[in-house]
Parts: sequence; C-alpha cells; structure tokens
Amino acid sequence: MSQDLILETKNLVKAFKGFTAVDAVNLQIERGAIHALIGPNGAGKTTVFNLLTKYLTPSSGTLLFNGKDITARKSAEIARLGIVRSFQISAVFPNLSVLENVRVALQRKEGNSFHFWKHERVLNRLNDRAMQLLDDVGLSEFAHSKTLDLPYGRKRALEIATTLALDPELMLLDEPTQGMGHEDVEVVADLIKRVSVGRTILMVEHNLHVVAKLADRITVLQRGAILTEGDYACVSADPRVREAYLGVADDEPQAAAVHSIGPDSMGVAAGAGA
Amino acid sequence: MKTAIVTRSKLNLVLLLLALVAPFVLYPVFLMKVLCFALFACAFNLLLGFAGLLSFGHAVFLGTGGYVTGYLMINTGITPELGILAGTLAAGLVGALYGKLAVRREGIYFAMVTLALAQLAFFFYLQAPFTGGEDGLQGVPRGYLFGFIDLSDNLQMYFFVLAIFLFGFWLIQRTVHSPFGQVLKAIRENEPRAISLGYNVNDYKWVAFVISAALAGLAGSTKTLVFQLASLTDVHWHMSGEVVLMTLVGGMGTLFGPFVGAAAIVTIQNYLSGGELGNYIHIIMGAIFVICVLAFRNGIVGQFRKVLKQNF
Amino acid sequence: MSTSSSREKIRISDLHAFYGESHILHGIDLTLRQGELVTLLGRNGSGRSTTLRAVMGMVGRRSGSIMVNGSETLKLAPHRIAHLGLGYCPEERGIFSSLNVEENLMLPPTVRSDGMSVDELYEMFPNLYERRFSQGTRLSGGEQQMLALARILRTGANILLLDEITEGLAPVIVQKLAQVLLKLKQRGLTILLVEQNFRFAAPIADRHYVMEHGHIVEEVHAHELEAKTDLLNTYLGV
Amino acid sequence: MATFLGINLFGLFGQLLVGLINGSFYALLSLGLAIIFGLLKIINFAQGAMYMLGAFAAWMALNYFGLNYWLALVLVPLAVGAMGILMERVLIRPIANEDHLYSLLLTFGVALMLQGMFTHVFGSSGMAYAIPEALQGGIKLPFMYLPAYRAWIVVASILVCAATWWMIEKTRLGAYLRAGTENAQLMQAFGINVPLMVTLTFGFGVALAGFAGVMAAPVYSVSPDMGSNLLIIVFAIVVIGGMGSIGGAILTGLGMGVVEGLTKYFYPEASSTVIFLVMVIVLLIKPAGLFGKEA
Amino acid sequence: GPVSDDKVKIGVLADMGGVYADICGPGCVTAVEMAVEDFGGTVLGMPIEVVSADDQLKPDVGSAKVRQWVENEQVDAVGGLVSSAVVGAATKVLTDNKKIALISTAASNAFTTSACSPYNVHWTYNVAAMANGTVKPIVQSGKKKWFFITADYAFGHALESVATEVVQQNGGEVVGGVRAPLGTTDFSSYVLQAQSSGADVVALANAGGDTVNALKTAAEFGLTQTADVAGLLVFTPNAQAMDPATAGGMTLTTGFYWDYDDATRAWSKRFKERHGAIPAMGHAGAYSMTMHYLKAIDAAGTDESDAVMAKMKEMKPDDFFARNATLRADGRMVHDMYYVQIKKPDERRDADDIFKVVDVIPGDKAYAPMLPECNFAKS
Ligand SMILES: Nc1ncnc2c1ncn2[C@@H]1O[C@H](COP(=O)(O)OP(=O)(O)OP(=O)(O)O)[C@@H](O)[C@H]1O
Ligand SMILES: Nc1ncnc2c1ncn2[C@@H]1O[C@H](COP(=O)(O)OP(=O)(O)OP(=O)(O)O)[C@@H](O)[C@H]1O
Ligand SMILES: [Mg+2]
Ligand SMILES: [Mg+2]
Repeated sequence: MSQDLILETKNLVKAFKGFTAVDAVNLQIERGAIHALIGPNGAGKTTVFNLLTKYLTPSSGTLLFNGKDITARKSAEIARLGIVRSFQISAVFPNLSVLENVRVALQRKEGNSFHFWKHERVLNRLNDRAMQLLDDVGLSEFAHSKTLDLPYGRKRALEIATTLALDPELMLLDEPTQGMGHEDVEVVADLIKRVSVGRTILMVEHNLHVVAKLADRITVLQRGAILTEGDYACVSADPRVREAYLGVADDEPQAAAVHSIGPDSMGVAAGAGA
Repeated sequence: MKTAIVTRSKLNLVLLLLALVAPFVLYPVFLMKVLCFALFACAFNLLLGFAGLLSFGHAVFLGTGGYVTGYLMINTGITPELGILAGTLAAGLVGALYGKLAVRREGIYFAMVTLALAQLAFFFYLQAPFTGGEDGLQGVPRGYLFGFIDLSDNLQMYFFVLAIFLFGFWLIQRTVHSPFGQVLKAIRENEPRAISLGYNVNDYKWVAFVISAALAGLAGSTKTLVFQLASLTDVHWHMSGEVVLMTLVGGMGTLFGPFVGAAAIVTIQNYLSGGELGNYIHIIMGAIFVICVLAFRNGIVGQFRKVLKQNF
Repeated sequence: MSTSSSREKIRISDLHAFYGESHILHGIDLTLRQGELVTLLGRNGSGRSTTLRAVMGMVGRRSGSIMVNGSETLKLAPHRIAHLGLGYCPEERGIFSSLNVEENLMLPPTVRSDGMSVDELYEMFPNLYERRFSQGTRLSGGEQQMLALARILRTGANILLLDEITEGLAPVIVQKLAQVLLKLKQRGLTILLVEQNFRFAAPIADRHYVMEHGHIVEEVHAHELEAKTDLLNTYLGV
Repeated sequence: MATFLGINLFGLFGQLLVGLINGSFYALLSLGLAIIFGLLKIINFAQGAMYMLGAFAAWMALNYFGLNYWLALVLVPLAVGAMGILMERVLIRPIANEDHLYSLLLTFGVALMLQGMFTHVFGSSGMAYAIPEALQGGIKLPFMYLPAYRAWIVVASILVCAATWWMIEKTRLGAYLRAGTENAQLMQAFGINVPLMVTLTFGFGVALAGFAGVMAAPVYSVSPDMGSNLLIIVFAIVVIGGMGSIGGAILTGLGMGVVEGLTKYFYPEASSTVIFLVMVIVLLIKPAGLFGKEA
Repeated sequence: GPVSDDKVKIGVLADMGGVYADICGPGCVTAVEMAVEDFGGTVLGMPIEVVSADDQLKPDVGSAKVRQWVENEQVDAVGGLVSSAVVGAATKVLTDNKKIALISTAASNAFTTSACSPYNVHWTYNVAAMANGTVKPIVQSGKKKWFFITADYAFGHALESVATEVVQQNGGEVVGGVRAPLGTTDFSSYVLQAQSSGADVVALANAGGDTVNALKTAAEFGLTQTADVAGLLVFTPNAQAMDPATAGGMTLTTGFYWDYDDATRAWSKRFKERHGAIPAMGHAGAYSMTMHYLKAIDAAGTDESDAVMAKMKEMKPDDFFARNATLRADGRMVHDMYYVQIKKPDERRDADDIFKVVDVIPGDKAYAPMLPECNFAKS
C-alpha cells in the first residue's frame, strides 16, 4: 500500500465497566483528506475522538501518528504534536479579546510561556499572524471586541481560528455545526472546506448535508465497530447503513412528506440538516 | 488610553512620594507591618486573583520564610539580605512541593488541600526542634545590611522594607502582565480549552504557586526582621484566613487591592488591640468577612473602580 | 368560559422577558390549543428557547401574561408550574451526572396519571435500556437527548415544551421521533416545539411561529407552507 | 499479658476500640460537612461552630431550663438546624449564584463571629457537662474498661450515619437532592421546590453538627474553640474520603479514627499530623479521594 | 521633673479574648486599675494612667504593641503578661528600652533564669513552684510511680522536666509518659496508656482546656479509681470548669486562693464586684505587683526604671497576696504558695467554693534558687 497515512489506529478498544464502547477499531486516515465519522447515537464516535486525543486511555490497541506510536502520550503532548480538537461545546476564552484568544494559541510555540519576568508586549509580534488568521475566518473586524459578546456562529469561527493557530496537521472536529441555524451551517461548512487545504480533518457530524458536501471519505461506526467505509455515494447506498443510521426513508409516508417540502438538495438525507 | 497611562504613572509617583515621607509622620514599625502584610496579600492575590486558585494555607509560606530567616540570623550571623534570600528560597521550595500536590485539584478542593497541607506544616513547626515551639524564635537580630547599614534603626529598616516591597510588587505586576500571565488568564477562563491548545495547565499553575509562595516567604522573612521574631501565629490557619480577608477587603484580582486591604486590616487590628474593643476582635473580623462577601465582593479598590467607571 | 377557550392550553400575551439587564423578549403573543403541535422557528439567538424558559419560570424577570389551562402563572412559584401539566425538555438536555440513567428517567415527579410507562419508553429507545445503570452524563450526546425526552414523557404532562430535541440525533432516530410526536398529538397532547430542523418540523406541525429579535414576526399555518416558502426563506435562510 | 512481636495486644485492642469511638465522631461530623458540600457545593466553615453551638445549647438547656441530656439530644439538633436554616436563608441564599469560594469565606466569617461571641459571653475556659445518669459506669472488657457513654456514642453515631446514607443514596428524596444541586432551575421546572429543599438540607447538615455537639458535651469540655481545630481534621477526612461522597465520608471518618488511635499508641507525637499525612498520600495516589469519582 | 512626661503610664498586655482571657485578660486590667485607685490615682503628684491591649496570644502582636507603647506612647511599665511566648517577646523589647516588665501570669521560669533581665519582675508563680508544690507531697506520701501526660510543646516539656526532677529527688520513679499534641480533645488513648503503665500517679503536665479534658477522660475511664491524678498547672477558672464529681480530691498548687483568710476574702470580694468572677492567682498578683511598683516609685522619688527596680527589690512586698515575700535580685518574687485540694460536690457551699487549702509552702521551698548569672544586684 502506498497510501500516505497520517493517523492509524490498530485494534483500538475502549471498555467501560461491563460495556465496550469502541471495539477493535482500525481506522486509517489519509493525509490531506476530510474524513467523516458517522454512525448511530452511542456508536462510539466521541469516544474514538477522546481516545485519539487521550482524554480517555485506550483499554488496548495502538495509535500511530505519522507512523509513530503515540499511545502513551498525554493529551497536552498530543496537542503539541499537531493533533488538535475542537469541542462540541463552544470553547473560547470569554473575557479575552478575540485577538488575544488567537494569540494565546500562537504563543505556545514561542517558548516564552513560562517567562513571568518579561513584559507581555513581547507578544505583540504575534499580532500580525493572529490578524491573518482572523481574516481567514472573517473575524478581523471583531479583533478587539470581547469574545463574550460574539454571536454563536462567530464564536465557532473563532474557535476554528484558534485551532488553526496551532497549525495542526490533524484537526478533529466533533459535530462542528451542532445547534446552528441554516446560515451558520453554511458558513462553517465553507470555512472547514477552506481551512482543509494543506491539512487533514477528521470530523463527527450528524448533518448529512455537511458530510456529503465535505467528506472525501466516510467511516460508519456501529456499536463500537466499523460497519463500512467509503465515499459518500458508496456509504449512503449501503443498506446496512440505511437501516442503522439513515433510516429507510422512502417507505414511510412521513418521511415522504419531508421530501415534498423545500429544496431537495440532499438526496437521502431525510430528516437531517436544515 | 494615553491619558489613562499618564494618570496611572502620576498616581504611582504620588504614592511613592507618600511612602517616602510616611515614616516621618507615622510610626515606622506600623508602616513596616503594613508593607509586609501588603506584600503577603499581593503574593496571595497573584494566585487567587490572577490564577483563580484560593489557597487557604498561605500562612505556611509566610511562616517558613520567617523561621528560616530567623534561625539563620540568630545562629549563623549572616547579613540580613542573605537571611531574607534564604527564607524566600525556602518558602519557594516548600511552595514547589505543596504546589505539586495542590494543583492536582481545583476550586474548593484546592482550598481544602492547601488548608490541610498547611496544618501539616503547622504541627511540624510546633514540634520541630529549631523553631522554639510556642515561644517562637525571639530576639532575632536585624543585623547590618550588606554588613554596614545598621537596621536596628527603625528608619533605615523602613527604607529597606520599602525597597523589598517595591521589588515584590513590581515582580507581581510584571508576572500578571507577562506572556506567562496571559496563559494563566487563559487557563482561568477556560481550562479544558487551554489543555486542548497544548498547555500543561498544571505546570503553569504550579509555577504561579511557587512564585506566590516565594513572595509570601519574602514577606515573612522581612516581617521576622522587623519584629525580630518568628512565631507560630505566622503559620496558623487564622493567618491564612487573614490574608484572604485582606485581599477580599481590598479587592481581589486588582493590583492595588491587597495593599489597601492589608493596610485596612492591619490598622483595624492595631486599633482594636489597643482598646476596650479587644474583646470583640474575632466578632469584628468575622463581621467584616460576612459584610464583604454579602455586600462588597469587589473590595475597596474594585468598588472604587466601578464608581469611577460609572461616573466618568 | 366558552368551550373554545377551555381547550386553549396556553395563551401568552405581551410577554417580556429579561436576563439581568438584557431585554430578550419584546412582547410575545401566542396561543396553543389542545392537541396542537406548534413550532417556534427562528435564527440562533432569536429568543425561542427563552420563550419556553419564560413559560417555565426560568428567566430572570417577566412581564405580561402567561395563562396555562386558563389560569395566570406569572406570579406562580417556578416549582408549581410543572404541576399544571407541563413538561419541559431543555436544549442543553440537563442530564444529571449524580444519577444513573434509570434514576434520571424516574426523576421528574409525575404530574398526571397517564404518562408513558418505563417499558414503553425503553422500547422506544433501546439504547437507554442497555445503558440504564450507567451514570447519566456518560451517555453519548444523542443518548442523552433521548433520555431528556423520555424523562418527561413519563410524567404524564399533557403540554410539552420541547427545545431542539432532534439535535445531535442520527437521522433514523429523528424519523422515529417524528412518529412519536404524531402519536402523542393523537393522544391529545399539546406540543410547543422549538426547532432548527425545519424538515423535521414542517410535516408534523399544525402551525409555525417565526421569531426574530425577541418578537414573533410571522404565523404560518401548515396549509400555507407552500405559499409562504419564500417568506420563510428570508426569515430562516432555508 | 498477651503480646505479639513485642506489642501489648490488649493495649492494642484498647486503642483500636478507642479509635473507633473517635472515628464515629469524625464520621458524624464529616457526614454533615459532606452532605452540605456534596449536595450544595458549600464548604461550611461554620460547621465547627455549629458543633460548638450544639454543645453549648445542651449546656444551656440543662443550666437555664433544666432540660436533661435526652431532651437536649432531640431538641438541640432541631434548634441548631433552625439556626442553620436561618443562616442559609439570610446569608447564603443571597450569594447562591456567586462563586462557591464566597460561601466558604462567608461561613468562615460566621464561624469567627460565633466563636468570638461565645468566648465573650462564656469565657474561654469551658463548661462542665455531666454524663447522663443512665450511661454512667461502664463495661469491663478483657482488655479495657469501656465507659458506657462511649459505647453509646458508637452505636448512636453509626445509626444516624447509616440512616442518613440510606436516605440520600437510596431514596427518591435523595435523588431529588442530588439532582437539585446539579441543576436547580431544571428541577424547579420539573415541579420540585428546590429552594426549600436546599434550605432543609443545609439545616439537616448543620443539625448533624449540633447532634455531634450534644454527644460531645459530656466527654469533652464545652468551650468556644472546641469546634475550630476539630473542623480542619474533619475537612481532611472529607478530602480523603472524596468530597461529595456521603458513604466515603462515613467510612473514612471511622477509618481515620482508628488510624489516629493506632498512631497515638505507637507514636503519639505524630497523632495530630497523621490524618494530614494520610491525606497527602491519598492525594498523590488518587486525587479524587478514596471514594470520590474522578472529576 | 522626676517623673518622665509628667505621668506614670502603665500598660496592661493581656489576652482579652483567647483561651487565657479568664486567667489574665480583662481581669488583669481591672486588678491594675484597682491598685492605681487604691494607691490614690497619683504618685509624686503626677497622674497614673493605665492603658491596655489585647495580645491575641500572638508574640508579634504583643511585642509590636509593647514597642509602640514604649517608643511612641511614653509607657513606663507593662503589666499583665500572660502567655510565655508573648511575654518572651515583650520582655525583650522592654529590656532593650529599659522599661519594666511586671509579669503576673506567665508560667515559664525563663524570665528569671535563661532569659533573665534587670527589668523583669516575675510575681505570681512559675513552673518550678508548681512542680515543687504539687509533686513533692505526693511522692512523699508514698506514691512513687509516676506517669506523665504532657502537652507537646515548650511549656509542657518544661513542666514535665521540672516535675520529673522533683519526682526523682524524692525517691520516686517515672514509669512512662505520653506527649499529647496541644489542644487534643480526646485523651482516651493517653488515659488507656497511663492505665496500663501501672502508675500510682498520673501527672498532667498541661494547662487550661487540655487539663480539663484529660481529667474528665481519666474519670470516665476509671483511672481516678486506680491512681491519683495530679494537675501541675490548674487555674481557678479551669477548676471551676471541671465537674466537681470527677475533679474532687485532686491536689494542686496555687499562688493565691481567694478564700484563704479575711484579707484575701476582703480583696476578692471587691474584685468580684467589679469583674464578675472570683480572682484567679494572676489577678491578685497583678494587683499586688502594681501596688509594689507604685510604692517603689514613691520611695525612689522618680519613675526612672533602674532606680525603681532597685527600690522594688529593696522593699519587702507585703500584702494579702505576698506573704513572707521577697523580690530577689533576679526579679523573682518569692512568696508562700498554697497546696490545695479540689472540693468534692458535697463539700461545696457554692460555685466559688472550690479549694481546700491543705498546706502552705514557704516560698524558698517552692521556688528554685537564684542562678548566679541572674544576680543583678552584684553588677
Ligand atoms: N465514560 C463512560 N462510561 C461508560 N460508558 C460510556 C462512557 N462514555 C461513553 N460511554 C458509552 O459508550 C457509548 C459510545 O458513546 P459515544 O459518546 O462515543 O457515542 P457517539 O457515537 O459519540 O454518539 P452520539 O452521536 O450520540 O454523540 C455510549 O453508549 C455511551 O453510553
Ligand atoms: N442566561 C442568559 N443570560 C443572558 N443572556 C442570555 C441568556 N440566555 C440567552 N441569552 C440571550 O438571549 C437571546 C435569546 O436566546 P435564546 O436562547 O432564547 O435563543 P434561541 O432562539 O433559542 O437560539 P439558539 O439557537 O441559540 O438556541 C440571545 O441573544 C442570548 O444571547
Ligand atoms: Mg458524540
Ligand atoms: Mg435555543
């Protein structure tokens, strides 16, 4: 195989007391791809994320990042290696300015974070880079406002900018559009597309519209195990996926009703998305 | 923005001038006491106000600095600046050890852990052979600064203490406004996010703890020289409570608050200890706590700022 | 009282609500009749959740009037409101970490006798049955959402206030939920639904209110949907 | 005398039993603290003062109103609980939504005030309170003389602790309590009168301290500072047990009593520090405490 | 003039709200004020002023206050002086400034031995007198095996070591001991250990609440039936706090008992009227010492410290408190001490009737001889 894998899990298992949430998962993420992880509720998607970032310790199995075994690393170390996740809940520093939010992330690489005797103005040299990142996500006009006051969608964008500041090789996004109105979903989806250039993204998402639009490759989890893998067309055509996850839409009058309303740009994505 | 900076530096200048003439007007020993406690409270506030960690055992560091300096001054005849340095280092070391344990927990848990660790230290100092037990270390010589400035003179001692205080205060405000301070602030705002950005938050809290402990030790060492004694009161949990009170009264999370709070509490104590009201000291201190928490959570400086902001 | 108003389960008039200093709702008027399923649509932050919370007495300050079953609730202590037959499913789910799944399910006191049985609920959400002894917050995001909904179906409440219940659920479950809501409606329950997911809400709702900046700006009946698609597009960006 | 490895076994048994007696005291006090903390997230620094208040109330009941020990055992916890309720309503309620550190500071202030007031009125030397008639004397065990009153302490405390544990962990009321502290607003929306529940819980936790105070009056001198030093030990016990764990507080209380008892036998100088040492070790190995859940 | 600043100012440093407040707190202030009034309110034609302060039992607070008094507020002598830790710190400041320390209630014997000073006057009692007074008669009565329950800090250790010496000098033997941390509430472990040691006498080398608690526990566990319990330092308020049924019969030594004779009763009655409770030994000592100080100023014709000290040591103290007394060159006031027994419930008239005086111990038998290096008369 000549694939260039950025991340690979081998027989990854996570057992909670009397319950195996992730069961021998072999995940292979190609460099440069947008890879989506989907599956029914409780399939183990968030748990896989937690294992990859070491918020949870695997019961067994190995994690390989760029071919190196990272199974024993701590979560902060993993972040420093270049695997950064965004949270389901909005994760910003509410009382810092928008610019400072990004700067805190940029600062880590400066190596002066323990320098308590230096004046903080040494950080000003990071401002340009920070502004550039804010520009990327369309937040430059808000640079000096307090983060607390930003609308929800913008906070999400800021969070992505902050994550980008770490220049991660691999970004993990857990339901990035959850709780968003239609417009924001579009904005964030575009944003993800844009920032995916030159890096790898692994995301969990229930909004199939977004998945269809973004994902190069999809892994479907069910009961902790991989059900199938492939691109969107291939996965959505799989009858097992339809039964376990998508629902057998066409046979039901209600779902049919769903189809009859609004612009139908989503194929089988009955009942999902906006 | 610009005018704010100007008025700020003007304010600093006025305060400095006041500090220089004060000992000619007020009783210098009283002023030195205020400065020592102010430094202690400022050091404490570095943790509480800027890292969001309430240490309920900060007296340990005050006391450790005091005991080490006192012991060395009595038994080795080193010069006072070295004695103070040693006390500060010792407090920093204890802080490093205690901090390692304490930063593993957060919030009220952190407070309880520091309190219990402090009790451990208290009993150690009570029983250790070199602390003089209940009597403490009495008759600590003030000695000659750099070998030739006689500190037994209250005025000279005062300026020495003032210099120490200014150094400590400068270091604290620098720490707050440093790259390190930025990270601390971020951690306080959203700890999980800071972790996910790759910061080992416990290490940062730990460094803040050590700085705070060392500076508290510096305050304790200095206080020992001023009063020429080191005693158990400095390591008792009441003292840990008092520094919280000072910070609360002055305004936590503000740079000047702890200073103002320390001055206020020391003055009140001084006043109470002299009169009929001595009987009521615990009741009054308790009442101040209650009133501050219920009505004045911003403290004197915080309240002052708020009023300024609203009116200008 | 006339029969039509006695079938009026909720009547909100000129409702204002505040969080501290900020004025969020600016005079809401809406009514819900028995057996109706009505949705509140709108963008993020338009005040839909706040409307539900205001009914439950969970906002800082309110003025105006909220009648439930014909009696005024504005002056009622918050814990009395539920006993009028209201069940509330919050958008943040509100699963309790100190209780296990079953304890969470059994937690809300029953307010009427004809709620769904635990067996029925487990049948509807098999995930919950499987995980019934694990800590509530250890459930996956979607499972928590199921639990939050199941919990109030048990209480027998006949007016349901549901806030974004499809959020984070797999499409297959979302479809099932649509059936469940229809079934509840047939049983005569009254439902006020806050939804982001218009495709879910549209086919099952009788009416829609559209909110913007704390006002209700439009009321759309199910049969008008086709006609008003453009209008909805501008309000919701659908 | 029976010895084993040079250790006087009878002496050891005696110390174990005495440790258990003290432990049941710790259990009672840490239970009250753990309830208030675990359910309300309030560190009640005034718990020690409430214990002191309980002992003084028993003393006052006897000396001013002629109410005997048994009546005091029932009435005093009620009275102290009522004090707690008042305190919760007047002082703690207004800051319920602030950082929990404030309630710690507030109760710290209340503790200082109460201690100061009692010192002012009753002096600091302490008051004597006799062991009730029915519990005087003792039982001769092979290895020691067990005063009847101490036996009573163990029995009564363990009963109270067990009943409380059962109520909180196993009943519906307990579930309301636990849930109500996590998300009070939502519980209200479910139809539960949370403020009332919080007040009553605080009152109950404080009443436990009052109860312990009455239990203590006949064996320890009734003095204003009786609670303040004990309190910190009890804090340590709650930390060791895992804050918020009701069962943990009880078991750790008993266990630490025994550990302390053994220390008093083998190396008395360390007896005041041993609990804090255990705490440090436990924190190193299990930061959440022996019975605590990882945060 | 002969009087500095045209007034004689006496500071009273005491514990106003802490654990020693009943022993020498507001009561010591009252006693000193009574002395000033009884003296006539003026000396050498100049007014006598009394100021007081709470040391909060903190050496730093106490010494700071004293420093302020003598450096800034023209105080000539400081009375009261309770906790040894505070007194140690305070006397250093006073000596540095050549002002007189009138120590009424501190226990340590250091102020006239290892930390002696030409400006220290130590009046009421000290640990040596307590140990000598209490231990000797018991050992001599044939109870030879001793066990110590000692408060684990400087004061307790000192008391234990002085007492141990007395036990051994009189042919007794120490069969064991435990060091109980200060402020221990539960003494049952220690009592069990004492019980199994087979001692005839269990000595309590502690003070205040510790003594009360230890005694209570000893009675509860039946120790009082098998052995004698001796309190080495018990003040009247502590004795009052003990249950007479358990404490009755215990013997101890005191520097003063209010109900000793008409003279003590007369003064104590006046004191109780003002203070609300019968005097502890430190209260009477503070009065007696202040009187002596004022008389010495009068006799010296000045309030200058060296002259006053010389006069105080030259004149023999003699009043209802100081019987057969001398103020030695080292500053130790040596006077009759009282070996008393706590009355049982049926022996008591009322709540104030607590001691039965068993024996009067002449001062030279009670106090240790003067150390040569503390003989300030020679220099
Ligand atoms: N800490 C834990 N202890 C016990 N069980 C857990 C824990 N965390 C997760 N689980 C269980 O593991 C399973 C997988 O959970 P996970 O959160 O990974 O699901 P998911 O695929 O992210 O689902 P969703 O789409 O609903 O978010 C669930 O059944 C959940 O109840
Ligand atoms: N606790 C609160 N304190 C202050 N403001 C709040 C609070 N909760 C919500 N708000 C504000 O009230 C407004 C309306 O919020 P609400 O949650 O009702 O919106 P929504 O329509 O439900 O949108 P969403 O899709 O975000 O749930 C928003 O501007 C929000 O910022
Ligand atoms: Mg998930
Ligand atoms: Mg909402």
